[in-house]
Amino acid sequence: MSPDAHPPRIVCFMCNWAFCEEEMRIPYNVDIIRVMCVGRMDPVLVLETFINGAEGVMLVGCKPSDCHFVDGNLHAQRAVKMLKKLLALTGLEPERLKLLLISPLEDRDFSHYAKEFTEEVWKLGNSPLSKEEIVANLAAAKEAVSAFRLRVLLGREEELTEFMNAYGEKIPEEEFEALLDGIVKAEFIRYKIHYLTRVKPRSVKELAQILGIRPSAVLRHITNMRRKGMITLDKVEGYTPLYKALEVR
Amino acid sequence: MANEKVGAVLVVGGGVAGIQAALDLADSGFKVYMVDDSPSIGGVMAQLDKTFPTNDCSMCILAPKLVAAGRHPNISLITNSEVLGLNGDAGNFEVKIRKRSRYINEDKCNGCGLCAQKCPVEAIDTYNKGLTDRSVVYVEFPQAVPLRFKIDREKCIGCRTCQEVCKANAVEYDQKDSEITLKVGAVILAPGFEPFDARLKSEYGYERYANVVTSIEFERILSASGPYGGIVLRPSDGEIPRKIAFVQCVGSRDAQLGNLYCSAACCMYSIKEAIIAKEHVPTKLDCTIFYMDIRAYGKEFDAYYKRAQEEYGIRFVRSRVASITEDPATGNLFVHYVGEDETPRVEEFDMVILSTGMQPPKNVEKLAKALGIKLNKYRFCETSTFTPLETSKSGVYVCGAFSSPKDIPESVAQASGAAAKAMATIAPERGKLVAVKEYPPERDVSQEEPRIGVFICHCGINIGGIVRVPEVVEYAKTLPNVVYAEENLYTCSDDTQKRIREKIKEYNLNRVVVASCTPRTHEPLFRETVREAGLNPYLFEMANIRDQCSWVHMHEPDEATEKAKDLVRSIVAKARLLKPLKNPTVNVTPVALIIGGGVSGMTAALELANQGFEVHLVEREKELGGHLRKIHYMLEGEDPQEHLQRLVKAVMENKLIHVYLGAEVVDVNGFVGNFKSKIRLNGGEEKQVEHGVVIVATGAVEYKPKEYLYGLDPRVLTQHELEEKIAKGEFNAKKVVMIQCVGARNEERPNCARICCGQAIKNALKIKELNPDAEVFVLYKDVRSYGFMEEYYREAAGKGVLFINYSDGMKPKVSNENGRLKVAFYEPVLKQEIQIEPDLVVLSAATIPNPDNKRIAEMLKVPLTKDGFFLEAHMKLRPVDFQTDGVFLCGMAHSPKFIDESIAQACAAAARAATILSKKALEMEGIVANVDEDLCSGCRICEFLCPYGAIEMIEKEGKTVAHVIEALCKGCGVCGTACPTKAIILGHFTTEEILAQVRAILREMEVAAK
Amino acid sequence: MDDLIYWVEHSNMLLRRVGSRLTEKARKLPPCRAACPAHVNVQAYVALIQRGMFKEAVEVIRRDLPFPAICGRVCFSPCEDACARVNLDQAVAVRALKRLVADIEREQGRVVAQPLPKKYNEKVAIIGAGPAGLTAAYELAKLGYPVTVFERMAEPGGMMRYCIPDFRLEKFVVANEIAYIEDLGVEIKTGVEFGKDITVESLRKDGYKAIFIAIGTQLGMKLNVPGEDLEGVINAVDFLRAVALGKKIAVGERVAVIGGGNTAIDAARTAKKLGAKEVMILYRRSREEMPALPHEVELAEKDGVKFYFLVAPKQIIGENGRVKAVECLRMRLGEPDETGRRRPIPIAFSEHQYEVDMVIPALGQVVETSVLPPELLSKDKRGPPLQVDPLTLETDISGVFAGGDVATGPASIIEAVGAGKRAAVSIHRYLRGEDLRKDRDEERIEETTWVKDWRLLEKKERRYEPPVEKPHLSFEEAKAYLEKLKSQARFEAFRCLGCGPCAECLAGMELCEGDKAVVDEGKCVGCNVCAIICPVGAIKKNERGVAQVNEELCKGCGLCAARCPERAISMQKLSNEQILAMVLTALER
Amino acid sequence: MSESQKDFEPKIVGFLCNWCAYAGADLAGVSRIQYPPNIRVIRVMCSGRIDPAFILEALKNGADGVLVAGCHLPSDCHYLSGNFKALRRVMLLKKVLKDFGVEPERVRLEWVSASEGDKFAAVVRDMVEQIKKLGPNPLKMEAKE
Repeated sequence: MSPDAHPPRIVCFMCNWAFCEEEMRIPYNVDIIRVMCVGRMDPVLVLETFINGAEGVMLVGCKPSDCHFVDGNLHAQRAVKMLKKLLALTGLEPERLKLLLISPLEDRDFSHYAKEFTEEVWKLGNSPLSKEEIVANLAAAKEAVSAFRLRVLLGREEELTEFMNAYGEKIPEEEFEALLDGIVKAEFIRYKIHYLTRVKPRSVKELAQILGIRPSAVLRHITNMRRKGMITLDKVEGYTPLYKALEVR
Repeated sequence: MANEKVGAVLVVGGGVAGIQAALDLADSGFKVYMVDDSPSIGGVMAQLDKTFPTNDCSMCILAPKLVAAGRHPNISLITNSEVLGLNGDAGNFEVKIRKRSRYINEDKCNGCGLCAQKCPVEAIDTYNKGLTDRSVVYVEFPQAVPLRFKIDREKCIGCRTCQEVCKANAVEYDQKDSEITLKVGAVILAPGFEPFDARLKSEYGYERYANVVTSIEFERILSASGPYGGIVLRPSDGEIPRKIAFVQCVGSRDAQLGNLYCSAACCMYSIKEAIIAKEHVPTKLDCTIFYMDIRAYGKEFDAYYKRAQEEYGIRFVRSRVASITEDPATGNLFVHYVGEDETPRVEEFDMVILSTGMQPPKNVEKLAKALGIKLNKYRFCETSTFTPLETSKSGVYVCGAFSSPKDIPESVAQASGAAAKAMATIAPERGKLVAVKEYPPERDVSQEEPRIGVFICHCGINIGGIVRVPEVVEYAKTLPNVVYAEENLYTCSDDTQKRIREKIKEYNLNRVVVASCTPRTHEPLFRETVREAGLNPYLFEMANIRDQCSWVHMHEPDEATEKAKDLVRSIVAKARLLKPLKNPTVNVTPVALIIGGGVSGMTAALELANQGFEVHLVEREKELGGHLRKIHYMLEGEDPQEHLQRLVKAVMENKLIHVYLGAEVVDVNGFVGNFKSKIRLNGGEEKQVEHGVVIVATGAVEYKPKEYLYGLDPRVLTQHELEEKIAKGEFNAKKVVMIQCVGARNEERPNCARICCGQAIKNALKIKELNPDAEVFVLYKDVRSYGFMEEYYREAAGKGVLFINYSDGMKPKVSNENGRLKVAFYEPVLKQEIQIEPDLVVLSAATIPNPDNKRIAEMLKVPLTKDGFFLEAHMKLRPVDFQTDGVFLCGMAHSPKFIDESIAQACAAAARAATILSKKALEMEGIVANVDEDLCSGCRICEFLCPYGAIEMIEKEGKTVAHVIEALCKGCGVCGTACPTKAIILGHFTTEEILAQVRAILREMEVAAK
Repeated sequence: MDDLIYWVEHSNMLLRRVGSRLTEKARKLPPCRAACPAHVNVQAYVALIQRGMFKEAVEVIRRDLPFPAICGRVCFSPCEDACARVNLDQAVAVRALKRLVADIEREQGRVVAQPLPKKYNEKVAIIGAGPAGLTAAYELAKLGYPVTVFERMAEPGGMMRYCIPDFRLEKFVVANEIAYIEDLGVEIKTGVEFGKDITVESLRKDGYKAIFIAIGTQLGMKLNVPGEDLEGVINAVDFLRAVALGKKIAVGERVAVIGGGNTAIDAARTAKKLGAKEVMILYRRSREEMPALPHEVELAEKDGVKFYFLVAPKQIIGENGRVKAVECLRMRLGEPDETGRRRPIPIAFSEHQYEVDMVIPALGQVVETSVLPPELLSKDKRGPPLQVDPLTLETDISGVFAGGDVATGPASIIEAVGAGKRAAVSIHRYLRGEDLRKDRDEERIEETTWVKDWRLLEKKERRYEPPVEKPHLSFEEAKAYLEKLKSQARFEAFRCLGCGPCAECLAGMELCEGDKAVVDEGKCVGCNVCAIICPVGAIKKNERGVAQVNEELCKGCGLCAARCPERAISMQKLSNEQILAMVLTALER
Repeated sequence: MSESQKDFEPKIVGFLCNWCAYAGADLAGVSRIQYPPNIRVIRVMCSGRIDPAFILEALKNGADGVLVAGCHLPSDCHYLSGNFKALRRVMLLKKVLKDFGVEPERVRLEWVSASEGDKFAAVVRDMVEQIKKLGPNPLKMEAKE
């Protein structure tokens, strides 16, 4: 980082109960948006924030057991976990997202954390957000977390891993994690394909090249996307079928 | 008590065979329990794209059968279940069945599918053979019967999403497996087969190479509803292949694997897949089939094979593929094989399809143990030539691929045959366990103004989530003659049926309209409901605002709502004009006429007589037995003549069977249930008989060769003649040449005569048995020893019988050079012509249609194939029916076949006939054509057009007018549309009704547009 | 199946469901607010304290109560008794927090309020400048009425001023808070005696359209034992008032205070502070039955006050006209009486004496009935002397209302405040010609808390105990000390469970108050994720299987909106779109 | 294209045979394949039942297009050969349509099997596009004038 470079633009979503504005010293590269609870942060909004140019997003909530809404902070934790998985897939460093759960009466001032995070993000180097690809990836990730599948799992995670599923069993955290990894990846790829084929019809091979995965995997995703009404065959060029996205609800 | 028979049958397996058996039994007055391992019925056929040799869409022809089985009042589907044990004896069994939990309450689930749509977890889609995924709560395919979802417990994470979204509260996570015990009189086994596990042929690289797929996977690839949408794609990269290969006999005819049998259907399905692939690919596609023998032995199969070669340019290479390797860079495959010139070759393909053979289903040993039946060494069900439908346990019958690998029509024929066997076992109990429903007397609404009630379904949120249902209800109330309209969460639910009946009473409704899903599945339910409320069932109509509205316009709630209104308006317009229709009934004479006294005719006669029906059996010859009389020994070792004697004795002694020898049927009149026929007896006098059905069992004859010096040289014989000779002990030749396909597979008769290869192998083995040193040459085009016969082919080859292939271009030449019989033929391995001097030349002469067929066909108004065999109603699913109701066929009249196949078909014809004979009166479909005789000009256009011969011309008051034989009319409406004077009215789809619909559907649209 | 239902229920809600006893019509308040006679929005100001918004907290208190500093010191805090937290550990230290915020506000000098504009012309007269009267005046002034308060004494404040000793409630605190009321435009006329200088008729003549009598209870109750007239016997009220007025009182060496209420404690402590060598409190029941606040009792003990329980004076023995001793009987406790406390029963022949030179009876006060218009007096001598409607505080004379101690008998400040508020509402309605009874909230208040399973919550002990006396510190030290107090207070505030339907933080109205989850029924598929996410059990599926938000319970946290898999839930105020708009604005900067 | 034609939403009447085309349309629904809501379906048992008079009536009443769909040739017809009859009738009708001043492209005959939900949706999509290009039914315009 060059000393004259601008510090990264950071948006901080802050729980209504953490830090008091009057007491906070806020670095100028950080913007604070108050929400009722850090659990209020719809993952979609976090991705939107990145899409719109934020180079770092910080979520600030109360430390466990201090949450005003019992476990809104823990819900946020789960969402951040999923978001980090998605960010890793998009090519944007997951470190650009940070969840800070603090005691509402931290001795340290907010500016301390803000600076710390600013530096962390700064170290990551120039924002890759200028790259078209990352933006496309973020858009795909956003659609993935807008859709039912990931959201319902996110909403049910606590119940399944900490209490009991419908059969009275508790799903081990690692098992659920592995399942979630697979689903997050699949959803991301599908929405990426959706995004890519919205622009213009594309072939399996082309998609595989862009996505950096095997064409057979792409084809399988396409079969699943057909089942869900996300994609359709547009035309055949030579021996190559081209697919185009269908509008999804 | 133990001897009391039970009028119910257990059918194990819900594939096409099981369904056919169940329908035949249920239609003839028996209660049927159908147990299937899968969550829905349909078996393998439900996975197929098209069927050979007609290229019919498999699902299109199967789905109506699925629905019929699902809705039949006498059939109980017990899916997702297995048989645990069987106690008791024929006529009175007790079966124990385990119903595995599906975690969905079948009574509550209405198949709306919201659960699957919302399920967040995916599992491998086994129905699509792993080519894609499905949700964890699923139905196998959209047309599944019963349309009840199931949770894949293995993969389910128990997230409760399905339970929460299910508006019918059908999800029960705590559902347990349950055991039920049923009393049945007979059992039919139709568990089908499963494809060979191609991984075991590791040299073909299945699962290692993405572009190596099995044939059943390829069926799914070809299917329009499959994962690739019906376009052939390479799984590795989604490209359309340019060059594909089919490798035959994967898992069949394979000594290494111990699967010595031939799977019988693979050659044909590969040809079909190749043809369909070419049709489904928009680009040029080269198809190559690597085969050992093309076994296109069935009816019209060779013609199909020929079309594949000539019309579609499919390349056939006779070679067993040694191995397949992959180019990892392109995913292309190298097929290593030895060419016909014995040189090793490698050829590159984009995709390879392994034609996997059939093997018995996985759990078959368990099933056999539970039922106490024997399996053969390949774990197929053990049967014998003369009792092809019977297992080792009395009262337990078998059909379909479980007894030996076979294709669909044979499975279906066997299924009906097994049904006949079961019927005979419990014939006295017919009708005792089936429910007869009582309806209130029908209200006369002819003098009433239409009073329409409209019921609009939310279908949970399937409709209501998009279409604003309350708005549509309000709109419906404004339509003329609508006196009542309401919305329902599920109009199909039981409580809504009750509501509809109440509202009919309360508002004195005389027409009912339901706007919900598709009439194809739900119309019968609602018709039943209005009937229960005293209305004629045809006073009901349905608007489809789900499948064709809310589900396909999910992003346009406004437009979808408007469309729903239009559809309701249109259906209401039609409903105003609806008229009650009567289902016509015809009385049935419970007597059968069987033409032909061969093994088929006799078997059919006995089967019917065993069920208590009177039979007239007419044989042209002076003796019963037909073709069987000429058969003296069998491949499998049984004594055919002994069986013949037994059969003849049984027939002659049966009091219900009237045998007419040296007689001929000369005239047949009437229609199903009411035929009047004339039999010209031996003495020349004519006898008239009344009967309800006709079974054609006229058999076939042996071709008298004109080629190969037959008839010119006494040393040239046919196989039958050879057999005769051997039987008489007159055989002493040392060197025998057999020439296959004489009079078959040529220009004149393009089709295979099916049985000659078996005959040749049988006789060759017999020769070797008599004289192991005798030399036998078999000159063949393809050795078509399908099924378990393959073993005998191997045996013969092992014993030194030389099988030498010849092609059409290089037919063997038989000459008599100065009294020396010479046979010259091209030896493909040595690549030279060879001449030998045999003692005998035996011609495998084709089996050709009975020359009498033409006369009989005209008499019965049934069609013949180009070859001159009788043409059944549907090549695939109605192998023993004619399109004309009440007329059936079996045996070689249908096409050449072996004795066991003829017996199975004969039983099948008997079962099909019993579905009619068992009824006092037949109730026909109410939607039939009617002739306004005042308007009819007698032009006969309708008579000419009717595909069912349901229109006849009658004289009425000095005028020739058309008359509809209601019993034959199927209600297609072709006649009415063509009638120049519009004298023919098709019930329920009258011109007025349709025009009213057209006007109503457009009128308001216009208003909306302004 | 039953098992399954259990699990579904169990895990669905993680046992966070709200009791179903809530009725539809009731106004649901957190227990603290419901318990407070003035219905001060405790949850709100505690929430503001959490965020360090102390000034705003005082503002919130003032919405319902003009005496934050006073009540912060001397309120008997029914809110704390009601606090849901007692189920877990201890109540939130509400009173102490209130005191702190009020003190912090004062730290920068007295807050001067702006006079409120008069909206109405009808003059209102209030008789008695005690907590009830002042509150009524405050409320009416806020409504826009010209109000005059008539006070007999030289200074307003009533019992707050004259009956509570300075060490508990500093005079300047009372003065400040009354001054605040005056700032709003309330006129206080002191030295005007009701029944003498003014009467109902005279006020009417002077144009007062409504009168609120809140004269309180001025007369100390008599012991009714021989020797009460002896020198050295002085009623606690008189004693405290005299001290408050700065009169020189000769305190004896040994003082006996008779009674167990707060006044008794105050008198005893005052006597001690004035130099009495020994102060004893004689109480006829046991410690448990004492109406005085335990906290106060403890302080008294710390001051050296002795307690004698189960003793009741039989006579006061004098010598030379002066008190020499008090003779008592021992008591035992019998069956509970109508107040719920066990009735003391004298033990015969248990007479014994305490040598004292001063006796302060502190048995409670009674209304000085002589000043009241006779027609208002109750016929029933045993009940309260003044008959008023308990809800509307109407008397038999139209336009004349009465409330506070005068109507209920001696009670607490906060109860008097409640009465004052009620009177204000009634007077307003009376003057506006409205139905006095219709939809009075007081009738329909129900407590509510979302907490169902206490086991799920973490214990947190009280963090904040205010100092008994303000320590003497240097300026720097004082500043640091205040910061420490503030921080402790915030920790303490965080112990609040936020029982009420809304988070009630009132911070930035558009962000918080009234934000509610709204379900788009068309989109909802009934997956129930919202219900399991909702921390307060405000969402349930209705009979159509669609999520329904119980607005009474929804706190507007938005967790459901953040999780709804169909994105069918949005927040009325802080919607996703709005957050996004904020993001965009921020990033445009 | 004129301004009004840009917003022109054609009205299409579809006559579908019960066994193949209607089933195909149902499958499109079950598979949630989206297509434009311009089509209104009338069910008949067989495409052979479809009288040219129905098609003319639809055009006369303002339909901008008529879709006739039945089972694939040659042998998918549930009634053996009704599809051939439909083929002949529609061909003939198309010939005479010109004389009425109606573009023959407004009437379309398609074979859709029970497993071709995709195809049905594609046909509708394509037809809507095509008829949008053709503009409103001229018969309707006449009627208005």
